[in-house]
Amino acid sequence: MEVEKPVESRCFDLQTELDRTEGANTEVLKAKSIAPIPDPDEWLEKSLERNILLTTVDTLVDWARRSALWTVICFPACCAFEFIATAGPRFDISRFGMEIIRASPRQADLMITAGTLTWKMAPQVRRIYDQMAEPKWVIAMGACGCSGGIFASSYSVVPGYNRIVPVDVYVPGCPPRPEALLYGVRMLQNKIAREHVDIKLPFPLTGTKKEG
Amino acid sequence: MTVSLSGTEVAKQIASQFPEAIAESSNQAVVVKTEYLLKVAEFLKNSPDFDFNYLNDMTAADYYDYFEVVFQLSSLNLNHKLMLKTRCYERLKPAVPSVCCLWRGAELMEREIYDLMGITFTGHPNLKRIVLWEGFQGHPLRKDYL
Amino acid sequence: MSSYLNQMLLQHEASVRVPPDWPGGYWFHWLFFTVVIIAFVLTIVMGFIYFERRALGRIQSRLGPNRTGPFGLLQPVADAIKVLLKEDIIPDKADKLVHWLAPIVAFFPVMLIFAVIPFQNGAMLVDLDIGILYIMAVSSVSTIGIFMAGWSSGNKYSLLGAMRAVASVVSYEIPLVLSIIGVILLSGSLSMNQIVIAQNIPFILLQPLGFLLFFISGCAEINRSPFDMLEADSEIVAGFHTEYSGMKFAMFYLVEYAEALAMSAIIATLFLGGWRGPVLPPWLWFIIKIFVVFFLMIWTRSTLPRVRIDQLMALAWKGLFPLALINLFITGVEVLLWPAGLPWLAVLINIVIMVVLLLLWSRFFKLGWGRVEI
Amino acid sequence: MTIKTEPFVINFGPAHPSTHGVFRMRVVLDGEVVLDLEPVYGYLHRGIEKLAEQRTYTGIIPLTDRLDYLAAMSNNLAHCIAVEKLAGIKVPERAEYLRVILAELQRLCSHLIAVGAFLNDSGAFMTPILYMLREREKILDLFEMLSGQRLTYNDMRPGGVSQDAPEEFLPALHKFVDQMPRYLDEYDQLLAKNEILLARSKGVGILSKELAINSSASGPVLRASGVKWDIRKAEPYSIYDRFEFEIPTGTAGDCYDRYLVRMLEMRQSVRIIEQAMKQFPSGEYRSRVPKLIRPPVGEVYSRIEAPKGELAFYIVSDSSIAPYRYHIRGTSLINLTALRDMIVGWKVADLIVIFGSIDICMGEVDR
Repeated sequence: MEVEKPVESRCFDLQTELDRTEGANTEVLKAKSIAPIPDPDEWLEKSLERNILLTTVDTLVDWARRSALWTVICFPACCAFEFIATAGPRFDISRFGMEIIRASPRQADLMITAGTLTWKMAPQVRRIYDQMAEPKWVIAMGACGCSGGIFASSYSVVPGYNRIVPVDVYVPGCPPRPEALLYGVRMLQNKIAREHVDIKLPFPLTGTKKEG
Repeated sequence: MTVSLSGTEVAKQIASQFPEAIAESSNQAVVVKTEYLLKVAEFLKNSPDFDFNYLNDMTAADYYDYFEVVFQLSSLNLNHKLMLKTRCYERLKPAVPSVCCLWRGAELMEREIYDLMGITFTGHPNLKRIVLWEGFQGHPLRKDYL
Repeated sequence: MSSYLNQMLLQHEASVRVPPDWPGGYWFHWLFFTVVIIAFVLTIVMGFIYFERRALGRIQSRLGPNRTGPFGLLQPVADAIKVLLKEDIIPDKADKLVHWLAPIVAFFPVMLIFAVIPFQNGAMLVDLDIGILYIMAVSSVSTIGIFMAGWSSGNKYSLLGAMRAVASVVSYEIPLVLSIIGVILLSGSLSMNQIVIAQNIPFILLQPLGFLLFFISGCAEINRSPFDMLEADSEIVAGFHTEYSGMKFAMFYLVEYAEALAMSAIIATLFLGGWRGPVLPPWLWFIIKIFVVFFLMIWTRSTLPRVRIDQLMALAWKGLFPLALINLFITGVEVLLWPAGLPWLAVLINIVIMVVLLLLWSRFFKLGWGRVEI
Repeated sequence: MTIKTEPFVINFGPAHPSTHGVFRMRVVLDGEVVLDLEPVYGYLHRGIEKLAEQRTYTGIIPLTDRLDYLAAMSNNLAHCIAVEKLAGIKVPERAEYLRVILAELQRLCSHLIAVGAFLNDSGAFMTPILYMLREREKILDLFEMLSGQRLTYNDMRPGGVSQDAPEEFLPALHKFVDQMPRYLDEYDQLLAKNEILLARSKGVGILSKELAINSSASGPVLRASGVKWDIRKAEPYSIYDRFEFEIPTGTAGDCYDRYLVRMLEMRQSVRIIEQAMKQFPSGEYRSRVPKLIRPPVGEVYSRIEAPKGELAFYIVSDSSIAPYRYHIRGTSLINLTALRDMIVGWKVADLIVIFGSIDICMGEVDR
């Protein structure tokens, strides 16, 4: 029996430097993420300042933002299939205008973190989050996303996405049912509906200056 | 129905070829010495009586005194199977010859054992960490990893 | 020399036939139609987005957006507002100027196409004598914008997408033009308006093969599925606009649908009798026909897998190009036989010829099957 | 004139739309042609083998659910069979039939996703997978009747199943089994003979018979290469020797064969379920098993035919309540051994199709 020889010409070094760099990145991130990042509500106003929008049409903007939440692809594990089921015919997330799943994080608004996050994956998730354009939201889906779930005690699992990225809505369950995810999305929509843009002007509008 | 070959029977046949190769044999498994592993494996694969052309699985277990590398071999043509083992008594730098040259399926299994159990496979074409990142301290599946 | 130029300009003025009943003359006409075209494109593109998402939803046995506004009609509006208000990111490694310029370069030519599309008898920005030639000239310029986007983003996926776009557009230009020539032969004019007037029998019946070739190569030209190589979601993430966000991404999104609209409008004009039709007002007929053609595109998109880049080329050069030549030859013979205009008998003949040719080609020409074409 | 070109390295994954989770490939491209490829694993390594060493034999079942999360029932079955072999537990008749029905339903479920994802990767925009999700939901309803869960069932126990089938289960199953062949016909009508699909997948990514055996491929991947090897026939576990079914095999070992084998296997699964329903006995659904199982000292290697291939557990017991060593043969991981040989020389678009046709599940690749 003749067995085909494996393709010989290898373009990669077998002991790549790249692996070590990436491993080092992981270690750095692991050392940094000791405490959870607090809920974005606490510093949301500050982040919105970056978005220059001198207008009083909060209602319109919030309406638009909450009715067109495009999801980025970040589906590490089991919950992904509950997300896909949510996108499927029975639960049909497309009713909310969310069936557009952007592969490019630049064009997405919402990260539904479906599944267990490992330390090896953590830098990549952080990168996806950083690449997303403001305003952006995160739903931590599943027990693993909230706290690490049944894998929390493992040596390679991040106990909850909030160590890596700020999370807006937590949807528990292992995995959460599609109804639960839809409820989470509704919660997020309610949260967006409450948002308003405050612009700190460099000068007071009325001449009076309040003291104390 | 797959016949599970008796370890002692197989051990006799192996011993007729390589008299010193067998370390131990029971009904379930054959334990060969590490230095004879490649020869025995080649014999098992190529001899028409055994024809073990398929490596089902390969794993390792930590027994404090030694590491045991376990091969599950089977023959798709003759439909029988065998559990082959080898023991590695070195704890600091355990090394076992790689069987990649015989069964390519061993490639990823050996990498996994190297990563999680810390056993080096000499002769493996691309032995590096597979599931954990470079720079991870220790080998998690060892019993002394906390 | 200058007198020659003057003469040319005068000729050009004469060729631009302003409808006599329009008040205010040329400038008012120009202003009016510019506004109309921009409004038309923007609204129909929104309609397209809504229509595509709903139609895709129905085809995929789900509902599609229905929560935003009545029947979800405001969904594209919400999308538009949201996308426009998103942060605009320019990557560090991008070629800033080109990155900024690309959406504009891609967007402009698409709008230019609509200058010669008749919405009604004579209702168009300019009734150019060489209308269809002008469209062919202008339509492929937006590829440059796409290539600029892919090149300047500094992203390898973008570059791959842009390369694919250029390759496909360059090779599909030829069957596209060749399949139009049949129409030109039948109508005897290059002017879009005259082509519509000449269609006593819609040209889809007289030119069934031409229609098919034009539809396929048109889909490839504007990169609709199954030829959506340049932003193949499952392969190269988002293709050339991977690094675009906010307003610029909205421009590309607009270009994608405006191109589809332009192609639908051209097909409706050339093959489906444009604004002609009984009972309903002509402009409504025109829009209905546009949506019918666009529905065909949605249908193919939701059903067919994507072809590979080399198979795409092979299809153009081995499949469509010879067929277009044969089609051209047959049409020429028919025009020679019946110089006064083709009778209904020609419809039957052409459909039979098309079926025979397609069967022959599907017999002898197969894509792929383990071969790499180039 | 020659144009100077140089290859460039591109990263597919770990968050890429069609790497089925978090798989990553470093690919060297010359234009569109793949020159070399290096898979990077481990983005979903959760340490299940280590966690299992700290849990009881029943407590491991939830962990096995999350291995190949598309086929949780099969994983449960494999684990339970291994523990039963180790501890010598007998399983009542009714439980065996229930297990077979569940395992075959799970195979349908997993293959639906596999085929749908493959077609989606080849570019049919979402439509096939959404149609297949529609039928998958019907299977999930049946599972929900039994276990109350949709994805991670935690339903089987050493010595039977956790709870008996409710009264409505059999009629519902009957209805589903009647419908399923019609749906399978519908999928065939949709794309099976489509010219573009044939062009994309026929002769692409060929895995030869010798290489398939040598690289320990299993399941549909092995069978598509023309090896008639199915553990349900070769080493019948549970009660598979009582049913009549065929092993569909391919000839060429290309992507289309892998797709076709899965489609045909689904029909065989329906056939098995039909037979099992006819013979379905009454009686106990679980034998009496102590809460904390303490198997005698020993080891067992027990394998079943999971949807993705040979799923096996190697358990070493030291007669305590937790296993001493718990090893999982990750089918998906081992099927990927020959990935490089299949892909090198093809184009980027083929890379995705070939990868999709292997059908992996990241939970099982990295464990």
